[in-house]
Amino acid sequence: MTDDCRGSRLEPLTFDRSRPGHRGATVPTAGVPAAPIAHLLAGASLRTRPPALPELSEPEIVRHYTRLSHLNHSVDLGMYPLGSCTMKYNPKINDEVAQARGFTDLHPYQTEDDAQGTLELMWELEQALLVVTGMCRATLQPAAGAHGELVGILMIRAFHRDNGGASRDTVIVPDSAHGTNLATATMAGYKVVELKSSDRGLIDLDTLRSNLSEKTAALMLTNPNTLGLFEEDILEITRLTHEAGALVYYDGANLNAIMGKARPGDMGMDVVHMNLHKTFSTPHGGGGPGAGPLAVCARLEPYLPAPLVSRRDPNEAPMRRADCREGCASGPDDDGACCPRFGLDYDRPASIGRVRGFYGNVGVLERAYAYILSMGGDGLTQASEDAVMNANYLRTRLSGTYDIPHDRLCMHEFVASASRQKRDTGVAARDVAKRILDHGVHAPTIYFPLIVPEALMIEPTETESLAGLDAFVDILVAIDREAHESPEVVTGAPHTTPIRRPDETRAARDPMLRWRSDTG
Amino acid sequence: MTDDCRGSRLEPLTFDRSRPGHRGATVPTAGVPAAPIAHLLAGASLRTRPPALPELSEPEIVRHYTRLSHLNHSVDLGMYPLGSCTMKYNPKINDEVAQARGFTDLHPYQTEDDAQGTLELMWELEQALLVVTGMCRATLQPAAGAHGELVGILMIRAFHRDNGGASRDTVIVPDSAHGTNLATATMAGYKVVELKSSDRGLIDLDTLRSNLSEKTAALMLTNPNTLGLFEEDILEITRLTHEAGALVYYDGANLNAIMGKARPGDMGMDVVHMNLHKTFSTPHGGGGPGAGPLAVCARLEPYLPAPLVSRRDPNEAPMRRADCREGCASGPDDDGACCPRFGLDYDRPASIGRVRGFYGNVGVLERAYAYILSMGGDGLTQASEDAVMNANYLRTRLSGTYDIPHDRLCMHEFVASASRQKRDTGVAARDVAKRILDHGVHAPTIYFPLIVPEALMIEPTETESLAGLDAFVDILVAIDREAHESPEVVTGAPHTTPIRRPDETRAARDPMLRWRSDTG
Amino acid sequence: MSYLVHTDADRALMLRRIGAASVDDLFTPIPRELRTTALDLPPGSPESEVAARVTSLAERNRTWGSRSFLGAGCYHIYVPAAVRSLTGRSEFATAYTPYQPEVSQGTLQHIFEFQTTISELTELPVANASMYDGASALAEGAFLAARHTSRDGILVSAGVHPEAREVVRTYASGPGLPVADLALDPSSGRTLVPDAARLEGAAAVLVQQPNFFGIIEDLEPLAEAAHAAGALLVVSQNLLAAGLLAPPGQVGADVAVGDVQPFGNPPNYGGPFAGFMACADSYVRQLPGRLVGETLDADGRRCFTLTMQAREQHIRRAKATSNICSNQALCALAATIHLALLGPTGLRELGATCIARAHYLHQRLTELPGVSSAHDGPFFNEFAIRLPVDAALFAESLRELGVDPGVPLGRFDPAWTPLLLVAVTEINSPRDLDAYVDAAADALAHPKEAVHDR
Amino acid sequence: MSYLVHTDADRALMLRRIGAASVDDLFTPIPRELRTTALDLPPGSPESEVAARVTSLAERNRTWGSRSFLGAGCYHIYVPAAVRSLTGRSEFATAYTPYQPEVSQGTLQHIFEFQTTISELTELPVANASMYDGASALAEGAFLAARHTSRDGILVSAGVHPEAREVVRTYASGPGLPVADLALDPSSGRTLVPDAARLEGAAAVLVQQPNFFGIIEDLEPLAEAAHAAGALLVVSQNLLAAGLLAPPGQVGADVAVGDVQPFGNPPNYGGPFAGFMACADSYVRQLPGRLVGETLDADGRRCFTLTMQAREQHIRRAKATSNICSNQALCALAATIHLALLGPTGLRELGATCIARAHYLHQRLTELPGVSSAHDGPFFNEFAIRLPVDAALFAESLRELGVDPGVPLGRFDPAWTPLLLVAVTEINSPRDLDAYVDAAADALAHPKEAVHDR
Ligand SMILES: Cc1ncc(COP(=O)(O)O)c(C=O)c1O
Ligand SMILES: Cc1ncc(COP(=O)(O)O)c(C=O)c1O
Repeated sequence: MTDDCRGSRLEPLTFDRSRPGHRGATVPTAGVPAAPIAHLLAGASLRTRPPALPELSEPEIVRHYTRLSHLNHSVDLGMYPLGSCTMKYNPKINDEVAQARGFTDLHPYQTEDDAQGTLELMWELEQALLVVTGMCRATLQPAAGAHGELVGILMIRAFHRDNGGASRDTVIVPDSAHGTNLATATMAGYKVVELKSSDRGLIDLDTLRSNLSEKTAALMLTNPNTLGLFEEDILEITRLTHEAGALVYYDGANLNAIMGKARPGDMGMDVVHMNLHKTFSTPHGGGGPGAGPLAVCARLEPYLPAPLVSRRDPNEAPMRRADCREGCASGPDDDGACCPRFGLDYDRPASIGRVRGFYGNVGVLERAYAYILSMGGDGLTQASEDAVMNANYLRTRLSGTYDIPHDRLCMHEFVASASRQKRDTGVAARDVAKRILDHGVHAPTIYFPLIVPEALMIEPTETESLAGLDAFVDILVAIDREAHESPEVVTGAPHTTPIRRPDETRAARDPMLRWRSDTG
Repeated sequence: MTDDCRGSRLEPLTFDRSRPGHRGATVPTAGVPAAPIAHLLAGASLRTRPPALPELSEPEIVRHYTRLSHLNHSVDLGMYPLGSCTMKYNPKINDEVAQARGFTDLHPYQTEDDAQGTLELMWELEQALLVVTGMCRATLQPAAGAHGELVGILMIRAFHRDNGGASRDTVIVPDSAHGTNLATATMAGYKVVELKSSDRGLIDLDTLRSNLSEKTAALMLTNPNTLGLFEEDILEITRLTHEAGALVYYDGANLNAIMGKARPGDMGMDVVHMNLHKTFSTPHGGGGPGAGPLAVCARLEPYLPAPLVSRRDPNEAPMRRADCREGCASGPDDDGACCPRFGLDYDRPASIGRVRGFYGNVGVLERAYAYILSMGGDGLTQASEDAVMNANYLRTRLSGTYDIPHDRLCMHEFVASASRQKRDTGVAARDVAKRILDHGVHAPTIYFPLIVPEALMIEPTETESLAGLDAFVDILVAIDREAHESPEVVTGAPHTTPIRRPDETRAARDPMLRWRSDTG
Repeated sequence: MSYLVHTDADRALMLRRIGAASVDDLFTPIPRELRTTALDLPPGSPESEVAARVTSLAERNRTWGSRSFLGAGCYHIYVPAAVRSLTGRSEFATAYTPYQPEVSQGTLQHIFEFQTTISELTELPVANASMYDGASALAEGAFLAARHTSRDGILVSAGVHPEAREVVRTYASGPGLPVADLALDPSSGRTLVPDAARLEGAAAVLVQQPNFFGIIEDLEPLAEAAHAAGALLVVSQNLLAAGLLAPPGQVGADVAVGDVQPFGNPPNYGGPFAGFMACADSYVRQLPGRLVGETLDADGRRCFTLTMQAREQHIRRAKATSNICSNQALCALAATIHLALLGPTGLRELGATCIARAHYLHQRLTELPGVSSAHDGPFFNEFAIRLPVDAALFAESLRELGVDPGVPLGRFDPAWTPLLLVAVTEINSPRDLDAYVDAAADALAHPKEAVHDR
Repeated sequence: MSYLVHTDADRALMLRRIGAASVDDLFTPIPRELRTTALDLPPGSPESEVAARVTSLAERNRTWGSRSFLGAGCYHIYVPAAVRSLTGRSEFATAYTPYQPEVSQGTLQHIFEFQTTISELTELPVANASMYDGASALAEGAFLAARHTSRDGILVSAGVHPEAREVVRTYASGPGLPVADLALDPSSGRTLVPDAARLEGAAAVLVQQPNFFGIIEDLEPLAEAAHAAGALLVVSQNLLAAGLLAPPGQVGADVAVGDVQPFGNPPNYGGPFAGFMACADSYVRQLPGRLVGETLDADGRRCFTLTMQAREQHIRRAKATSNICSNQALCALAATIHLALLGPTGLRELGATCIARAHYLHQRLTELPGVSSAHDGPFFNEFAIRLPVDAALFAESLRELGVDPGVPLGRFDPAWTPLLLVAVTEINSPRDLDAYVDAAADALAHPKEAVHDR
């Protein structure tokens, strides 16, 4: 019997299925008197060969992508404890309200009068993010976390240029840092120095001190760090860095741990990005779109990319609410008794300039805004509490079975290790991860952070129920047992997924990066 | 290795997962001064025990139903050649436009002025259905085909009552008829006589003649009939029936075969229902909602359930378009140059009365309307042509492998038989059906119509591509081969579906029709 | 025509394989004199134009949001987005009735959950997979009683929705079951308990809870009287009240029916919704419609399947308990999900908010000069007020002030012309209630002359 | 707070198992002086209130439907419902970057299809999985050229969208790449081919096709000049024209970038869309961002996986080709599906309708007194007209007449104050075009005084 749950679930490419002459959508004909195209385009080079787009009917296309969707794991199908990624539940109402015609049809070059609804939303979202981070002003332009990082580091560069620090050429990052931090620094023209973490998995003050110099432009860190540990010396870290004339960049990927509990602004951060697609529940879409708003302290505010969203009272005087440690503004004004008017402020002479077209991933901002309204201040605080509790619960329950290099109170995530399994049974972190997939649960992040061997970085998020957490523990315990009793089951995993392990070497050796008619 | 693609895909009931105190949606609090509930409900008996609804968070509920959805086959996942069910592609735009707030928020007791958009849509839909069927007037009330049947037969009863036929107590149906036809007749207080089909799978005129009498109230039939064969003597059939003083009811389940090709009105039908969830592409929803509009000839029009949707010119004179063999109205009027006004006409003294609350499954009507606009007259005609071509293509290609009792030109479907396989290999129609499921394709309708042993009733619909049809042929041919080479593979099928065959006997013997806490 | 999948080349190839010279050849079984060549309908349109046309019709409708106080069997209740998102999944929406259980566990299981939900809310042990709507379910309930008792008399309370009463009569006209009304107590608005003579030969007593006028019936004495006479009590239950009011099963009803509409299904000009039917164990074999049961598969896994099909038309044909085939599965799913999201606590809280707001509005309205309560029985979220003017005129005035104040009952019975039926739900905020009262005070101070529309 | 999943009882149990006395205990790693206890934000709201609030904001926006003629890098094109339905499937929407290919074939395969689609439309052999948007993709294209050529000069045509030019400058400010402009021929509106001196030391020449003013560039001479000087030609391509115009790869471009926006992604006030980048084979190792490749799984089945990750930040860290991590996968999927629905024929037809209507409108407008064409080069669906008045004033007048006539270019450069950039697509029906012309004639006959808004 050759039956196989997998094979029948796989799907050819649209290009494989394409058959000449078929089509999906129909398009209105011109309906106006017009010369032939060749005449209208006289003087332009024309395409000589039609593009080989798929030729398929709408029913076939719908079936194709519906079937493809069944090959994915997703938050809506099961737990997704991918460390550093905050795969929390993405509320359906957020997607729904973002589909309103008034949002989707709005063209970015319509007048500000036409766009008051969206501008108000963006302004309010900015305010809420400032409250959460304790910063002074924010740009909503960046499309993702790494994009925010680039903006932040470019602003730091501009700040140093204007403040006698043009010769500062180095950015310091802990060795536990996410790859984007280092890549960002390079992309912004900086050298990168990695700080070795302490035995406790934290920044070592002495190491930091010895690396800080008049060459240091910035320290980039995330807190809690990628081990899920809060940098307990954070105030000393930012003090030392500032003392050295450098600024501190806060990678807000882990903000989900501390909402209502602590504010990057209070820690002394100069620049903070947030990942709305993590902390603020917008769907990650299999790799975006996200949004990486960037909030800054007062002295960096002039450098923010233009335009910013501004609020004016009816007499057109600019107004602003802030909540920043430096008291950069007069504090909250009362809420719109007099019909405030929102606008785009382009008049920012020190701005580093824009980092994308238009104003940001507005559709993502809408979702995050709805999320904040739903949760409220209490809800966000509770979310962080539950996220931290869930991580500690898993850590506690797994600590007998897996090595946990820093087995003390963690924040929203923690890093376990499969080194014991590796040593005793040959089963590596990758194998554990693959075997988890067989249980309808996504794997943790593996082999990151780099400083933990055989790392399994686990972030359950607050939207995982106790029953879900217990089931996850059972899975991991069972895999450990399997590793000892029948390791080949684990090293051969996954067994029930649509495909088995792909041959990565083959993929990289002779890359096939697009369909070709002969490889169908 | 105990891995199993099935087990991990199954899902407990919400009730199994329920844990006290959990909840999904939150509800606004009253926000008005109010006495305690017990006081406000003084004099009413109160519930003594809270209902055991599931207690789960929104993320858990979303995950539950998303996972459940993965246990279903559907048109969007693969071919669904369920004979008599017309499982064609359900266009996405239809679902989308039906979600417009202007439709969904409209309360049925708002004024007609408020409801002009929906009323116009209903009126135009009725007109289009009259064009397709060649009838005179239609009600949109019935919620499904069988509901339409009941309305039609009750109208026939009312007609006979008013025309000296009160003693007519019998409805005649062919032995190939769908069960609803017989059940409807009984429900409407009639006796049922079944007509034996001819060797050619059609109504035999002599048999019909010998069954028609002064007791006959109606003949119910579908054309093409459930064998997918067009009743070639249809004009003689209706003539004879009318001659006997009886009326003819047309079950429009098979209308998908003949749009633009022939009209029930021209065949002499008195009453015709349509299944919008078949012919007009509205999603069947796993068992509804459908819509079963019922169209009638002029002499039955007075009996239609009230209210009907009416169109008035601006001076409030009723207007109507019709296109009926009896010339019951003055023909098409020009299209709304003068802002017609649409209303609900309750003033129908001979009406049999309403058969449901409000006016119909309006959300379904909206989708069917959008479909008709998309397809247009040409498109609907082409749909029938392609449906008939697809069925004949499959019939031709399968006829070497399976018995096809009436192997001549069929309409939109045909009935094959597994009797040869049954006889030679022990593999029955049910086994073939189950084995088809292993290939990601739904089974045909089986063991219906009753007059074909081991029936496999196959309706590909027009939205199945040539590649899909060829794949289906390959599957059926392969199953025949398996039946001969390794019949246990077929009789043991399905092998790759979420569950294997359920124990129906056990289900019926001691029915468990709801969750109980002890059976979790 | 973007849903057609063949090219002309495909068609030519297929015809060749079929052995037909042309498409027309395929239609030769249709007698020549019947054959038509085209449909007198406009040509097809690109999707963008269809979307524009249908959307413009939707926009031609006027809706009132939280300023609508219309109910009368169809309520504005906020439906969570998760309901739309999940019921919109094509695996649910584009499946047929679950005839092949191996590839239909999604549908079968959610129907089983629906049956359980309805069973819990009615407190009756068995519920079916859904009916067309509440009104037709009531008629089917009467038929069930007639079959079970082998009697034919149907007594319908005047507190049952007038449209449902009409549907019962229409259905009854087939087999010729005599239908008679049971009067209401004019002051309380509750159904008067019929005496034994009235009940003689009755198969069923049909009542609605809360009744059409919003009044909470006292079901126990009705159940006792019906049972004493050998009749069944069939209750049409508004599920919105199910978290707080005694369920039919708790007070002696034999059958409960109703419409799930308040849950998961927006008004949509009256449909699609889903009817339900639940009953005591002894009537199971008489239930119309589909039933899903739990069983085990060949490997011993729990699973679900259509069961007891010997009641149904496709097996029993002329002897089926009903002709119903397709029901309203997707609407039932919407209700199941909405009720699961609410859970027992949410359902109770929703009821509590509706009650408190309704009573607040009732109090404020009946304080206005000339306005009185139509009945003094207890009510839930809906009540009738008696106005000093034609209620339709009053409504017209309030609509000009931005409030759609309720259903003028004169549309059902001329005797009810001064009555307005007002429904309040959680979507009507306290601000909306106050706006209503203000507008009403204004309108009563400046009465109108003529009705423009019903 | 309906997205929180624990009861207080759960929390108590979990804390007990953790060994913590209270939730506060869990936060002891945070220095006491940093600890806050609450957020100064309003309390949470039930979903119904959130929906009402956000929807009211959407309704506060004004949109123009088919009477909008705004383009300038963001186009109103009808997106078929199937695109929304399919991209809305939670398996796509709620998945992360496909790090585990065994449970991510859905995402991996649609990215592979996207890469193929972009490769076909650009006629370059390799395309990546998407970039943030067209403007940042252009900047990344410049960086790629700088890395490949080990040079630093970036020449940007003045025909590139002003915002994209600004983004290139912002990005270039980090590594300090010098950026200079290439002028346009004032009459044709095409980029003047730079001479060898100008090109000396240049890593890249950046142009846009059709350019910001809608003019179709002549790319071949630019490619030749760039190549002769050892620079790469990076073309920012509007895919709307891709069915008809010579693709970058056909005319010598080394890198093509752009934004998929016209396909699958409505304007949405400027995002989210998706940038794309395609290049000739020789630059693959320099490509930023994710790449999906085809391979076989352990059982020999064709499958897809992220590949060539040694270019990326998570492997190469400080030495990566870019810092990009999350891109715009779901927006890219929307484009892939929309383009699959159109197919080559639909894409061509869409372009043809856009061209014909744009040229019709151009003709009619430039016949009006005082209105002239800003350039005489060939254009596709977008063109700039020179008005006898401030274009912003003109737009203001037309808006009062129900037409949003285009983007007044003074917002980008005071020198462009009389210019209006007009985009025409298939959503602007012939009736809309005529309405525009009528309104324009009217407005020009009665000019306005002051600008109210930019
Ligand atoms: C710690 C950290 N920093 C930065 C990023 C980059 O964020 P994005 O993918 O939104 O660019 C991530 C994402 O995984 C992260 O985990
Ligand atoms: C021939 C025929 N008649 C009637 C019906 C009943 O239609 P419905 O399920 O809409 O009530 C069907 C449905 O399968 C059918 O095939």
